[in-house]
Amino acid sequence: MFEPIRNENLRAMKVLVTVLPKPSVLDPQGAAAAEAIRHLGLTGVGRVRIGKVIELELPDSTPDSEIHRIAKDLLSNPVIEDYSISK
Amino acid sequence: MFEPIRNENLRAMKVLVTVLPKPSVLDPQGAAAAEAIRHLGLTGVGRVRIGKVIELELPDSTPDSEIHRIAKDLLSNPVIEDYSISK
Amino acid sequence: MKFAVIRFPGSNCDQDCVLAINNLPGASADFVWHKDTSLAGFDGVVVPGGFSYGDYLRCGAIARFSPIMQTVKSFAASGGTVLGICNGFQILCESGLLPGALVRNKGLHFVCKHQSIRVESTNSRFTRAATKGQVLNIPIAHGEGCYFADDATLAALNANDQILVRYCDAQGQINDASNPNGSRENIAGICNETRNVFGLMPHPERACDAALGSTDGLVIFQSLLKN
Amino acid sequence: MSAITPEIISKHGITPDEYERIKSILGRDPNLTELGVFSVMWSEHCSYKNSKLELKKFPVTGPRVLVKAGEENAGVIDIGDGWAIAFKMESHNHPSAIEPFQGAATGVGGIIRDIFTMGARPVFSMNSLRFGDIRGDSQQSATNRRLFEGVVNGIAHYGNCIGIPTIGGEVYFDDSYSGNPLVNVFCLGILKHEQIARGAAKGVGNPVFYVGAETGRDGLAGAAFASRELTEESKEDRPAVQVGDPFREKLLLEACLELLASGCVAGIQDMGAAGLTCSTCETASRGGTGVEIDVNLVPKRETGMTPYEILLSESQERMLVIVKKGEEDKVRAIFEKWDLPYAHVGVVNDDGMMRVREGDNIAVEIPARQLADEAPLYSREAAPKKAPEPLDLASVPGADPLTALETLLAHPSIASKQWVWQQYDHMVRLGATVLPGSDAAVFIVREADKILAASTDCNAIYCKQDPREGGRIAVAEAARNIACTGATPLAVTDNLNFGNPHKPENFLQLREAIEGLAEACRAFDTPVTGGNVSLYNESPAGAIDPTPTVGMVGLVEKPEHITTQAFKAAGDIILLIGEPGDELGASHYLLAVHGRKAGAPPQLDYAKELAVQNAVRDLIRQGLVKSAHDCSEGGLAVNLAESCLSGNLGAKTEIPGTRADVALFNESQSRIVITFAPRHASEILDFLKSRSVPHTRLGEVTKAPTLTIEATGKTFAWPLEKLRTPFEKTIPSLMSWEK
Ligand SMILES: Nc1ncnc2c1ncn2[C@@H]1O[C@H](COP(=O)(O)OP(=O)(O)O)[C@@H](O)[C@H]1O
Ligand SMILES: [Mg+2]
Repeated sequence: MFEPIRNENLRAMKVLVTVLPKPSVLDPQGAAAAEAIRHLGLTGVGRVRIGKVIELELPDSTPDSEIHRIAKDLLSNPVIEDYSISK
Repeated sequence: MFEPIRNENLRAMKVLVTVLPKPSVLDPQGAAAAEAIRHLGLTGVGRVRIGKVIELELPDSTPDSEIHRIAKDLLSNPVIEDYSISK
Repeated sequence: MKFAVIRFPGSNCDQDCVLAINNLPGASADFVWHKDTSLAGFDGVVVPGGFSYGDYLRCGAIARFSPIMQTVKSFAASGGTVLGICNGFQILCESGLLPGALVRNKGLHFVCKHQSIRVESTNSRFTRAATKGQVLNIPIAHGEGCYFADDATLAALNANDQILVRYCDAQGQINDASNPNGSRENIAGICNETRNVFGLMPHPERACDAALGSTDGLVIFQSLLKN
Repeated sequence: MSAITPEIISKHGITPDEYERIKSILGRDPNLTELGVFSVMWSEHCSYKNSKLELKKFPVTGPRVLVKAGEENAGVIDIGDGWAIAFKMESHNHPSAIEPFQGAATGVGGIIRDIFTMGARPVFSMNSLRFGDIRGDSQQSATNRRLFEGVVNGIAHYGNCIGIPTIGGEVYFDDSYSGNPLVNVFCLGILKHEQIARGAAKGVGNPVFYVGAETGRDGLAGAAFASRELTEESKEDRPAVQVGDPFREKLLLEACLELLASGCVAGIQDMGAAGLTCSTCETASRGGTGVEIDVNLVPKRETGMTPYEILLSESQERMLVIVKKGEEDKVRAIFEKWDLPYAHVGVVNDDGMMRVREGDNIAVEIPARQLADEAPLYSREAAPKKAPEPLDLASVPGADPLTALETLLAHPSIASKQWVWQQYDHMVRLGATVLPGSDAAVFIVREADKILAASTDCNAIYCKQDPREGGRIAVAEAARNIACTGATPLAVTDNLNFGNPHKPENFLQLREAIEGLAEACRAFDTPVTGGNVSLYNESPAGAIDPTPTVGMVGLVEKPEHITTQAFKAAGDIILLIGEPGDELGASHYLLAVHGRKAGAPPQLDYAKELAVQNAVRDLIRQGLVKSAHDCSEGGLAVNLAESCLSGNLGAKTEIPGTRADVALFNESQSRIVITFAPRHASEILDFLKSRSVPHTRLGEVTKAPTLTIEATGKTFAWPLEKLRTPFEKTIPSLMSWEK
């Protein structure tokens, strides 16, 4: 019911959707992380941005267009975020 | 303050640290997302895990060992999360 | 006037809204479950605060797909009154009923406190009982209340007089020091172009009883009840 | 199945004697799963084997007690008009040391479940926290800051999301907690008398349901983990870390309350420490029945889990529900409405056994009562008592009061905790009428139309110097805080945080503190309704200071009685109720200004304390008092500074005494400062005289924003801004990443 039972005949793939804040959006978490990294003694750190990554197990047959639909409608908010997909 | 000034003479690279909950650790966000994805009509979705991604601008010369140190000590909690690094 | 207070899984200011509204003469409120699809018999909708679906993924991202939200959209499209408070504001933005988005507070922490906001426009059914420039003391309680919209959207919001309330200090000054979360232009709440949908981060329902330190939230509900 | 070797037995924390006992209960050797089951049920965390004999010293009865300590998940107290409250405190110290955010979050989740398991709707939470010093650049203080930040975030995350306001608490910083923070969380719920739910498996033949999150391998045997010292290797105890899901718990809470209201439930029990094991054998033991379940039917998050893993898992947000036979469909409908996983996993039977099947195989068969209630009990060796060395005042150089007050206000333990409570949603549910930052929190419980006051207290320096006196004072101070709001104390929950009980000096502290608490609870007529014991709080540096935290709840009769600490109006008279005092031992002044934890703590006199508290409460009820503030850490000077700052008004005062630092900063007990309008002066003074309550007029509230204190003929003055900065900015600036 909750962990969907996947049909074991279908081959599954892992898809990674990476969602990062748009450059124009304030990213205080990224700024705080940059500061903390400097505190840990790593010099020369430039901009740090923090986003989300969503790892999906999907049937091999899932069309790319469907993955884009989900990434755009649900996993990211185009007003503030950009996403990219990797398999 | 927020946007550190980088030394423009140093070449910079982008490093992506991906932090995901360990497989045995409960991931309520992932479970909720999986449910929502199914609602959106994408069938056959297996496990979904949600983590964070940290995009770092670092000097080209930063040794890998340093990146690992930061990823382990600061960006992730090894007790519940695994990280991976890609450039 | 009868209000529907939508209950999503994870809503937690739903009861507070019902209590506050039922205490107003001439108003009443009832819960509507997120799996329902009808708003028949209601004159207005409140999308309350809380953590719908745990705020997982993004605040409001999952709630927007709830069955009731389709009905709320058509209710709004036909001119119905929709008020989104806190998480409700986030849901309205995610649903596209209001422009922009709410992101992590600049200070990174959840902030719960009394906050002054200034009424920027009384040209709405939500603020018509107030006076322009009036400073209201209304609590905020959010971790992701930093309002963001791109420059073009902001310009349009200003041009159309859609910014109904801004964060300010007790004297009504609007500046960085009086901005609790980093919102662009200190925006605390906006309405849509047709002025029947209003979302705000502060909680007017928490400012309707003197025992809680402020009754300034009443003016928003009184605006709605005023003919 | 592999044979049970002595190594396996000792890895389970079972002693050879205990193993013999297990064999005699079973009449055979246990299998590995059964050994695991015994090990968690007989861990300190679940069985209280090292503390139970001491806990029996607490007063647990009273006219208002509806459910006694130990009977159920939480005690229940009558508050009148058919309403009752259930409240309790619980620790999550060790999990928070390993993963502060999740450790604290799941602590909150656990205590909330304890409350709604009783049939009560949770209405507010509090927390009592201890960390090592957060000042300075050392690695250790950086770690302490990370723990502090993570714990507060975790509490905020869980409490805010589930929508239960966190309205109060306390935070202290002391190096004895470095590496071993204390995270004690409190929750209170409201219910009607007839709604009290029982954690008993009643009714042979009744089906047993599992509801809530799927079981995973997380938190395997956390109860056993909480019953050991923290070591470097503990960091490797990875499975012990659980992740909380407040969203799930919110659904579970609403579903369970709906379920209990439906009348379909014969018994209900949360799965906290020791998960499925504890909930099955405890419900069977309480019901005088047996419970049989099949682990194959349990909803699981992972594949290939063994019965051992399923039984010992401490996955969060799960409940066991004993359903009245025939009502299964109604129950299913409620779980489905709330989108919760559930399964019919077993049945109540009459043979007194906890029996666990894995399909056709029997994995566990143990007499439930012996497992749940007959754990071995130990009275450990206590070191001989020795009285604390009294403080030699001559050894304390008199510091400049001007800088000393600023130093005290800048001590993280005294400085404002706004940074903490502003992260907690304390306003949801429309009840917080006295917000955090005053003495006790005051909360309007809307559904019952009742007003409650609540406070958590423990001064661990006192307890370190003299655990008995420290225990007494913890109760007295909680009662005093409650009295200052205008409320009458009702009852107490406690959380006993101590070191390893096998060390005689630690066991002595435990025993002494319990006896002190027990005595004071009798004196204030506040029975103990339940609590928690957390032992083995040690880090490589040694045991923590003994910290027996008290959570007290009181009742405010009428809204107009609610009183806060803030000064209200210029011209009001400032009056000290109680004696000026002169005890400097174990004070924060000694610690913050002289770097010493020394001397005997102040001595509490119950008669004086009660006279002061009763007088203040009675004056408040006569409508004569504008502000009331109890004197604690930092003495009168800190007390006056706090009332000035929260009211944004000055004060012009004079404090009697022969040595300025003693006069300003002593921590003698039984003192409350009140203010009132000058026109009530004679009425108030006459009243105090008639009661023979000592009092001293200190001065008056001023519009000018300066605190002025005259002592020993000298005048000390602080513009409020000089006090506000250390008080309000210390913690935010220590915790800011923008350095
Ligand atoms: N310090 C204490 N004082 C009084 N009662 C206590 C104390 N510690 C534990 N108890 C009681 O012992 C019983 C068992 O508690 P506990 O094991 O903490 O419950 P849970 O299983 O919910 O953790 C409870 O009724 C609790 O209130
Ligand atoms: Mg319990």
